[in-house]
This record gives sequence, C-alpha cells and structure tokens, in this order.
Amino acid sequence: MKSSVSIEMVMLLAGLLFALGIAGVIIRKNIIFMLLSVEIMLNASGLAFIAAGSHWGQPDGQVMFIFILAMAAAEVSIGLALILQIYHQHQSLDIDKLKEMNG
Amino acid sequence: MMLALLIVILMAGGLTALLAGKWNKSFPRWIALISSTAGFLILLLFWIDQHQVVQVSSDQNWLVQYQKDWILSFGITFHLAIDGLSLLLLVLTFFMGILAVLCSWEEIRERTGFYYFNLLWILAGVAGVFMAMDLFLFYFFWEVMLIPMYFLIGIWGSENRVYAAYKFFIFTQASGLLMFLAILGLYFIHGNNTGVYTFSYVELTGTVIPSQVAIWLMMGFMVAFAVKLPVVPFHTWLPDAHGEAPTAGSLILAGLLLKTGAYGMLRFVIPLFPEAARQVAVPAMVLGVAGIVYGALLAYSQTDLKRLVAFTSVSHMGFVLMGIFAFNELALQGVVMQIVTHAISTGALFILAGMIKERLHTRDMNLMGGLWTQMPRLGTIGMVFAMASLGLPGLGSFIAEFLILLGAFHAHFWITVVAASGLIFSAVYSLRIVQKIFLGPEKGAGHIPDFSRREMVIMAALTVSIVWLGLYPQPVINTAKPAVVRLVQLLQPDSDIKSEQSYVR
Amino acid sequence: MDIAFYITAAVTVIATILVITRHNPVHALLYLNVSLLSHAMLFYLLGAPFAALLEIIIYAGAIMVLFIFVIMLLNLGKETEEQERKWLKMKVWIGPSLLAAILFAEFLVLVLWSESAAFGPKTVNPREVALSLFGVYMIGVELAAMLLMAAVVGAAHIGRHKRLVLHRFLKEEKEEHEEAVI
Amino acid sequence: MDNPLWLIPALPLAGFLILAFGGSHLSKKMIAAAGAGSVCLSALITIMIGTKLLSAGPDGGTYSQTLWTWIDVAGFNAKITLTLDALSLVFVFVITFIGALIHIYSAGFMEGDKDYSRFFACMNLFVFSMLVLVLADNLLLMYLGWEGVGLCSYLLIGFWYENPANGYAARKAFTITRIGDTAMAIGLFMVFYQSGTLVVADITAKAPELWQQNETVVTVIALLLLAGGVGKSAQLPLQTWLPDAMAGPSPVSALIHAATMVTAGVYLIARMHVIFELSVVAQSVVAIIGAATLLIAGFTALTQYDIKRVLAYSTMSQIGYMFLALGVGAWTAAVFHFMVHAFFKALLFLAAGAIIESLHHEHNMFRMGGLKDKMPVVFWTFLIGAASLAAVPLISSGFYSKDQILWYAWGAGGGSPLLWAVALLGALITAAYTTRMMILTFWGESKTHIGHHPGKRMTIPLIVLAFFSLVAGFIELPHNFGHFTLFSDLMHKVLPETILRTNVSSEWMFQLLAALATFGGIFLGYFYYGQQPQRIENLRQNEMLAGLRRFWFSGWGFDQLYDVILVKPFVFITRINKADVVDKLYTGIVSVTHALYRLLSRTQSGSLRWYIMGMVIGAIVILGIQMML
Repeated sequence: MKSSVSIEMVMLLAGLLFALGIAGVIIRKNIIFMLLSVEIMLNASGLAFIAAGSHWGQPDGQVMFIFILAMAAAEVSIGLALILQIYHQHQSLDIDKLKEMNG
Repeated sequence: MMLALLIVILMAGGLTALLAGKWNKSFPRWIALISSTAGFLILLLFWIDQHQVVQVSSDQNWLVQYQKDWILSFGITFHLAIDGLSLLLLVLTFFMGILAVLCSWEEIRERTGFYYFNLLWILAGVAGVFMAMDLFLFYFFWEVMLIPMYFLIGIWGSENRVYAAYKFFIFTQASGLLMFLAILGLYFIHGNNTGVYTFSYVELTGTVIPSQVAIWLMMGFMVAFAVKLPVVPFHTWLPDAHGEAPTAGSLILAGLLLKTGAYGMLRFVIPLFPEAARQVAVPAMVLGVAGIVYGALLAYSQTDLKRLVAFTSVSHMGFVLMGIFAFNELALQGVVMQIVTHAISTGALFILAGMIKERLHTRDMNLMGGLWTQMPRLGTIGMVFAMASLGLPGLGSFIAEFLILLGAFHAHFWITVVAASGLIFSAVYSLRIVQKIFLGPEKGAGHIPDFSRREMVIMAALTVSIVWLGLYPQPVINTAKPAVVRLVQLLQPDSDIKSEQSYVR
Repeated sequence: MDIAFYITAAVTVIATILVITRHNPVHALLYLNVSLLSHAMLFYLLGAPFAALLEIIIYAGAIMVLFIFVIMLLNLGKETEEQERKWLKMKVWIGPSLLAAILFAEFLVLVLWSESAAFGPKTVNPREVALSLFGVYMIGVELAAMLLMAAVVGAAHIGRHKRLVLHRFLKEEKEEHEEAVI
Repeated sequence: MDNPLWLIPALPLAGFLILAFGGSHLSKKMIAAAGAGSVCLSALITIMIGTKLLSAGPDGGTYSQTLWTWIDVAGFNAKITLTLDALSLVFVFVITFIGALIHIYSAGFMEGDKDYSRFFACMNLFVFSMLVLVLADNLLLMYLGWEGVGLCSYLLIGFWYENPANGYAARKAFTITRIGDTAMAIGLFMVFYQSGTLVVADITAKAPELWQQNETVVTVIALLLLAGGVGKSAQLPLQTWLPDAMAGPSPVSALIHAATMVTAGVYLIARMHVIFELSVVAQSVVAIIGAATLLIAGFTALTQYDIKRVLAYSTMSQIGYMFLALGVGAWTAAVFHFMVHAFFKALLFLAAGAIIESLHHEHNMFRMGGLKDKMPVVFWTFLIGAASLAAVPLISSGFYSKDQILWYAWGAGGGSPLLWAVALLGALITAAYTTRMMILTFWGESKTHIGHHPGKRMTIPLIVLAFFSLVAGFIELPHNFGHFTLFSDLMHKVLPETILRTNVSSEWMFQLLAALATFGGIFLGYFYYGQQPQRIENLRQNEMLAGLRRFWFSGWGFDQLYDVILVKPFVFITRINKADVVDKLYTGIVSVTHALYRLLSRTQSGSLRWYIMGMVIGAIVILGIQMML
C-alpha cells in the first residue's frame, strides 16, 4: 500500500489544485460556483497537510485536516444561507452586481 | 475624608441627575445646583476654619489628605491632598460650577438629565485633578473631565459643534497620551532607581533623572499642559471649542479646564523636573509672550463674539505661562491671581455672550450694536468685564497682570517689555467689544428684555468677586503663599526666601 | 504503487478543471463529488485512511447534499445554464486564469528547486489521530465546537426568509435617492 | 478714622455707587443732588482739612492715612494710603472745587438728556479716581487713579454713544493714553527693582543715595514716567487724542480735558521731581516736548473752526507751558500755571458749552457771531477767561502765571534763550487765536438763532470761575511788584526752589516783552478778523499759505502719520490673519489624511473578484520574493 511518490509531487498536486480553485473563484461570476471553488482550495490545503503528516509520520496533519473539515462545514452552511438570502433580495447571483459595500 | 466626599457629591449628583431626568425635566438642575452648592459651602467653611493654618503652615506640606489603596500591584493609590493652591482652585471650581448650573437653567431644555450628568462629572474630574497626588489617579481624572466635555460640546453646542468637539477631543487626548507616556517613563525610571514601583507624587518628586531624559519626560507633561493652557502653536482648538460650546461649556472650559494646564505646570512640571524646567525657561517665556501678542491680534479681528473672547483667553494665558517660568514669588503669585481672576472675568464675558445670544440669536458682532439703550444693566456689566479683561486697576486682573509683569521683569527685561505691549492690545480689543456690542446706533429691532433676577444674581456674584480681588487680594495671596514659597525654594535651593525678597541693590 | 497515485491525481485534476468550467451547477457539483472522492483516494494512498473516510462521509456526503439542496431551492435549471454561458466569456476568464497559472508556476519552481527529502509515507492510524486530537489539540476541538455552534445559529438566522432589508446607511442613501427622484 | 481725609475720595465714590445702582429709580432732582452734592461736600471737607493743614499741620506738613494693605507679596508692599501735602492739596482743591462748580453747571446743562444718572455716575467716578491719583502715597495706587481717570474719560467722551464717531474718539483717547501708561508701568517696575519700594516719600528720600547724577538708569526711568505723563497730558508725540475728545459733553471737556485729568502728567512729574532732577537729559526732554507742543498746538488752534477744538488745542498749548516750566526746573511756576489754567480754561469750556447749547449744538465759530449783547453774562465771563488765556498784563491771572514761566524759561537753571523765544512766540499766537475766537463768536452779525438762554445753575458757576480767573493770580506776584509769594511758599514745602541763572533785577524786561507779545497777538487777531475780515480772505487766496493752513488745520499731520504707520498696518495684519494661520497647520494635517483616505477608499470597490485578485497578486508577489531569496 505504501507509495513511493516523492513529497514534491504531492505538494505540486496540492498546489495545482489550489491554483485551479483560485482560478475558479476569480473567473466565475456565480456565487455558487465561487463557493464550490473555495471548497476545492480547502481540499487542496487539506491534501498538503495530510501529505506532510504522513511524511513525518505524525497525526498532526490529519488533526489539521479535521479542523479544516469542521471549518468547511461551518463556512458552507453560512455561505449557502447567505446565498439564499442574496438570491431572495436581489434575484441574482452575479457577484459583480453585489457591489454595495464600496468605500 | 472631606476630599473624597467632594468628588463623591459631584459624581453621585451626576448619576442622580441622570436618573431623575428620565421622569422630570427640571429635577436634574436642582440636583446639580444643590450638589455644587453643597461642595462650595463645605470648602468655604474649611477655608474660613483653616484660615490661620492656611497662612502659617509653611513647614507642613498638605492641609488635609486622604489615602486609600487602589491597585497595589502597580503601586497605585487613591491619594488626595490639598495645599493652599489646590484649595483656591477647588473653591473656584465649585464657584464656577454653581454659575454653570445657573446659566444653563433656561438654556438647556433637551436631555437635561444627561446634560447635568456631564456637567457634574466634568466638575468632578476637575476637582479630582486639583486634588490627586498620585500620577495615575491624576491621569484618570484628567480623562474624566475630557469625555463629558466632549459630549457637552458635541450634543448641546451650536451649528458647528461636531467639528469643534472632535477637534477639542483629539487635541487634548493626543497630548494627554504623551503625558501618560511621560508618567510611565517616570514610573519606570523611579522603579529602576529604587526598586519601588509607585505612581505616588510625593515619592516621585525626588527622582534622580538623567538630564537628557528629564527634558523629554518634561516635554511630555508640558505638551499636555500647553495644549490645555493653551500655549501658542497649540491653541487652535480653543476658539472652536469655546465658540461652539453651550454657555456653561464655555464657562467651564475657560474657567476651569484651561486652569488645569496652569495647575499642572505648577504642581508637576516644576517640582518633578526643576532642572529641566530651568533650562526651558526662556523659550517658554518667549512662547508666553507670543501667546499674549498673537492672541490679542487675533482677538481684534474676530467678528464672532465667543471666538473673540476665546482668543483673549489665549492672550491672558500667555501671561500665565510667562509668569510660571519667571520663577519668582511675585510672578508665581501673579499666576495664581491670574488663574482666579481670568476664570471670573472671561467666564463673565462668556456668560454675557450666552445671554446676548439667547436674546438676539446670533454671535456675530456685526449684527449687534447699541444694546446699551435697551439693556443698560447688561451694558454696565459688560463694561466692567471688558475693563477687567484689559486689566483696569481696581479689578482683579490688574493685580494678576501687574504681579506677573513685575516678577517677569526681574527674570528677563526685554521679554517683559514686549509682554507689556499686551496691555495696549488688550485695550484695543476690549474697547472694540464694548463699541461693537453696546455702543453705536441701535441695530436690532424689537424689544429685548434686560437681565432677569437669575441673571442678575450670576452677574452680581461675578462682579463682586472681581472687585473684591482687585481691591483686597490678600486672602488669596496669603492662601497660596506656602505653596508658592515652596516652589521658589525648589528652584533656588541655595538662596533662602529672605534674600529673594529684597530687590534693593 | 506510483501508478495508482498518478492515475488518481490525474482524475482529481481533470475533475477539478471540469468543476470550474461547467455551466450547469448540477454537473459541476457532480464533478466536484468525483474530485472529492479522488481526494479520499489520495489520502488513503498517503497513509491516512481515517481522513479518507471523513472526506467521503462529511464532504462528499454531507456538504455536497447541502449544495444540492440550495440548488434545488433556488431552482437553478436551464436558464442558469444560459446565464453561465453568457457570463463565462473569454475576456472574463483569461486574465484570472493567467494569474492562477503564474501562481502555480511559482509553486512549481519553489517546490522543485527546494532540496528534496526522502519520502517514506507512514500510515497514521485513527488511534494516534484521536489521541492527539483529544490530547494536545483539546482547545482546538472546543473552539471548533463553538465555531460549528455559531455556524448553526448563524445559518438558521441568516437563512430565515425575510423581507427586503437594507442596512441603515444604505437605506438613508436610498431614501435620499428616492427623494431626489420625486 | 479720626482723620476725615478718606472722606474726600469716599464721597464721590458713594455718589457713584448710589447713581450706578439706584440711578434708574431716582428723580432728576435727586440724581443732581447726589451727583453734585457729593462733590460739593468733598470740596467743603477739602477746604476744612486744607485750612487745618496750612494753619496747624503736622511737622512734615503732611497728612497721611492708611486704609488697608492692598498687596503684600515677597517684599512688594502696596498699601491703600492717602497722603495730603501742599502739592496734592492744590490739586485736590482744584479737583473738588472746580469739580463741584462743573457738577452744578452740568445739572442744568444735561437737564434734557435721557442718561442723566449715567452722566453723573461717570463724573463722580472720575472725581473719585482723580482724587485717588493725587492723594496716592505710592505709585501703584496712583496708577489705579491714573487708569481710572482714563476709563472715565473714555466713558464720557463716548457719552453720546449712538454716534460711532464719538465711540471712535473715545477709543482713540483710551488707546493712546494706554500706550503712555504702559511705558509708565515699565517705569514703575524699574523704580521698584532699583529702590525696592513704590512709596513716593521713600523714593524721594532714597533717590540721592541710590543714583548718581545723570546715571543711565535714572534717565530711562524718568523718560518712561514722562511717557506716561505725555500720554495723559496730550503732549507730543501722543497728543492726537485730545482734539477728538471734544466729542464729549462740554462739562466733561471742562473738567477732564482742561482742568484736571490732562494735567495729571504735570502732577506726576512734579511728584517725581527728584528723579527728574537727577537726569539733565530727561529734564531737557520735558522742556523740549513742552516747547514743541505749545508751538504746534498754538499754530493749529489758529486755523480751527470748531470752538471746542480751538480750546482743546489751546489746552495742549498751555500744558506745553507747564511742561516747559517743569523742564527748566521751575516746579512751582508749573503748578501755579496749572491752577490758574484750571480756572480760566474750565470757565472757557463751560461758557463755550453754554453758547453751543444755546445755538442748537452749533460748534462752528463762523456760524456764530453777535452774541455780545444777546448773552451778556456769557460774554463777560468768556471775556475774562479769554483775557487770562491771552495773559493780558496786570489784570488777568494768566499773566502772572505765564509771565513767570516765560521768565524762568530763560532764567532758570535748565532754561535757554531758545526756549524763551519759543515760549514768547507761543504767547503771541495764544493772544492771536484767542482774539480771533472772541471776535468770531461775539462780534459781527448774528448768524444762528438762539434757542434758549442758560439758567441760573449754569451762569452761577461761570461767574464764580470768572471771579477766580481774575484774582487767582494775585496770590503770587513777581519780585518787582509786590513780591507776594504765598503760593510758592506753600509749594516749597514739597517742591525745591527754582535755581536762577541770571540777575533778578532784569525781570521787568521780560515782563515788558511778554506784555508786548500779548498785545501784538491781540492786534494781529483784530487786524485780520475784527477790523476788516477781507484781509483774512486775501491771505487765503495765497496758494502756499492755504497749504500751510491745511497742514496746521490737520494738527500738523500727526493723525495721518499715525494712521499710516500704526493703525493701517495693525488692522491689515489682523484682517489677513483673521482665520489664524496656525490653524492652517492642523487643517493641513487633516487634509493630507483626507487625501490619503480618498486614495485608499478607491481600492474598496465592493467587488469581491477585485479583492480576490488582490489577494492572488499579493500571494504571487510574496512567493516571488521567496524565489528571489
């Protein structure tokens, strides 16, 4: 079951996924897609933690992943509630139209 | 115990007024009047009772003190004490307090509970500043008087009140923080020197500080007091705050808050840093003179009555600064007199401005004129206090300015000559006030009522005090004497008082 | 076993790319699910079976369901697809994609140029994780509990169906605007 | 309080207090009674005490009474102490006696004014302050009176306050005298630090030991005190306020701006004569100022239209004589001229006031005329006053006092022929403008209708003053006829005797020349105005003379000069700095902060994509830096 992939490769994968997540957040105008992309980024960082944890043989990596998971759950529930509310109030999910908090 | 009681009376009065204001609009003012009068009577009785002690006890530092532990781990105690100087200022505080309540009697109609709460808490803060013998406690009271004042200007002021309130707050707060830094610096230096970390004034007085550091620490204190006093480049908050504040606010600003600056210099700057103070004496005197002349020039050009009076304060406070740094008994006695008389004379002018505003609904002097015809009483009183402001002999201000100039003359000839020109400028602007408001052809149409009975009481009290101080200032001078003599001894440790007294060649 | 890793990695990347490019939200969601499952596979390969399980149960299971609920609630169907097609134009995505590419390039350089260490992934079993979680990281667990609590309350509050409510600053502005119109 | 000395100032003070606080509730009769009565009582007490002092006075010839300690700080000790010696007695007598007469006159003069009680309150306050000035035993108390009279002068010049011009004149008077007062205050500081006291008697006693003759310090002190005197007494260069001060009611001009306050400078210098004697420079400055003022004021008086302004300039000129006398060391002569001048100048002003009031407030002499027969009482009393002013020999008191000064201007220790020549020219001009004034006012044809005639309350003081103007001179007669020296004997208790340079026997020569000057002046006035008015018209046609006349008319351009070099720049500076340039510093800080805020708030676009973009770029930059390292 042991893989002998170098840590660099795993980290690169995490980096690639993270970059894809960022790209998703920036290029999409629909808030739901942005939220999905954020999930991708969270997962990417989780992946990095787990890789590091297994590299050192320490449980801390997984512990961090669990925290990320808890945070993601919280974030998604609030985020989705907000999306619902935004949709009710503005009848749109276009992030470019929601610019009321400009300075 | 009496000292703590004074503060408790005011603070409790303030809270009661706040609560009572919820269900009746006129309760708070009665509560405020009663509590300030009570404090005034206590102090007056004390003064009369201690009359002998006050004048004789030059060996004993404090007339009465009160000490209680507060935050022991930082060496902070609740230590109040007064000597003659503080006693005078306390009497003044409560006197001004009563007048402030009386002159807001009709003026303030909204949120009276909160108004009198603020008023009484300012008084409590000022009284605390005059009594605190612990630097931390001092700083605490210093802040206590700022915040209610901010509300007083910001809520009950006139059109431009928010700007004025912010300006006042930022100036005083920023300078206050510098002072707090200096206090902490002193605290740690003393702690390092002796191993005892304490904020106690008595302990800190003897701290040995390297002269380079002492200058900086003193500057921290000086800036706070200079902004309060105000000394010339830091004076610009004053006209705005005075101009926009309600009458009682201006009265307390001019009568008490400015005096805390002078008191701070006398009580803290000189005793804590005598060496450093001596080094900056000449520049400080020059700043004082700059204040005298610059304030007077600005006063002359103002058209807003309250701003004008505010600039006259700048001019008069220049005398105070000059007198403090002249470092001799004559000038310091003059400073004490100036503190007292300026509170009365400028306070009276502000009250007059408030009364005129109540009647004409303007502070613009171009819209006034010929008020004497309809209001001869107001005109007469206005004349008296314009004369006090220009230093007419027979009124208290003259004694103050004369003693300061006389003392400063001993310290520095040319500075005093320039300062004396302030007498001419003060005549110019004071007469302009009288001319613009009371004399000339009548401008306002319609009937304007002269003083009411309440207003007569306020003005009579002020007039009697200023004339009394002008003709028989000895009680004040004697009361302040032990404190002043100690200051002089501190500055000239090698020469005893006797030789200081004789100026004969 | 390298080959398994590389295949899973490829699946993950492709699924992720599809997530961010699909027009239909449901399709995107399904690809995300695939991506998450392959993540779980990766975790397993890296010696973290417990994390892999959690990934499947909580992420792919619970959280995705939430998304589906919302998409259903908002009734996003064909129109959304059209809308997305309209929104997702070349000039919109090209710049950000470049930025992301640069970022990745930097990762690449940094990772590849750093001194590589021998990698022998070790399996960390749930027991160790639990001991660590409820030992050293106790405070973290408590904080996470509070966070979740707050999230539940917050979501319940925010998600309540309310009238159009504006912040008071915005409201004043709006009123002024209306007055100006009148 | 066994000595009633304190009552002399206390009575007018009581009058002031009654009128100031209860004035609005009293009837006009009661106001007049309180106002005039208090001063009359005070005059009676003065005569009583004065007689006692002269007949059976104490050894030093001085009554002294300490009321209370005013200030006592660190060796500086000022008491409220009243002192009456021969010098102050003369002043107190003049103040209370003439003051009482003027108060009685005012009761009639101000009858129609709505502010009757305010007028008397101010007048009483003035009398009080003036009495404090002359009775003060120390310089600080004297300064109190000194400023007090300035205040009352201000209040009374601006008495009719509805007219802004009066207010301006009042402020001008106060401000200009304040300049002198400030210099004087600095002088007091110097005196105190030099001698350790401000008590006049102590200074007098110590002075010869403290200072050497002509020491710089003493010269400076003397000059500073002189500046105070110059301001109060309207001498060069602080003289410009006095003509404008004529805006006040005539009794005010008579009491304050002729008889008493303006001579305070003379009193001060006479009081501090010890200091002036120690400095030759200071004393010659006094003499030169006096001489210059008497000449300039005299020429100006020649060209004025307004009868009160003529009198104002003549007052300046006469005080110039007093300063000249003080400057040459003829102390007694100065005080003697002060007393005589007080009588006749008060008389002239009161009479002028009566004329002005009768002619519906007409001030211009060229619109008067022909009053000789219509107002006989006024005419005869005015004539007596004018004769004294012109110093008509033998019969008028002015002759005896002025002749003495003329003689001392040459003959006394500090005198010189030049000073004498100036004084003689001044006498000629004085006679000329006096004649001009008389002729224009009383002769010729009537030009303005007379409204009403002055009542008894106004005429009786005129007659009394006229009587004194005639006889006051006889208490001091020259050496060559009579040699009656009652006044100087009295004065010599306080003031030193005048030291003479030249032989006494030549005095008659000077008297003859003085008499000639007077008659010459009278002839000149008669020649141009009385005999043939055409002659003055011819003179006016001449371009150069017209220019000269304008120059004289404006008071030798001093007003314009001060306006350009002092008033305008001051007003300009204050105007441009109204908003306080220092405040710009702080508003500058505020605007910099505000500009930065504007700049940064641009970045808060509200667009989420923009923010994320920012974060990404930030990440790129940080990683980039990492790569560089």
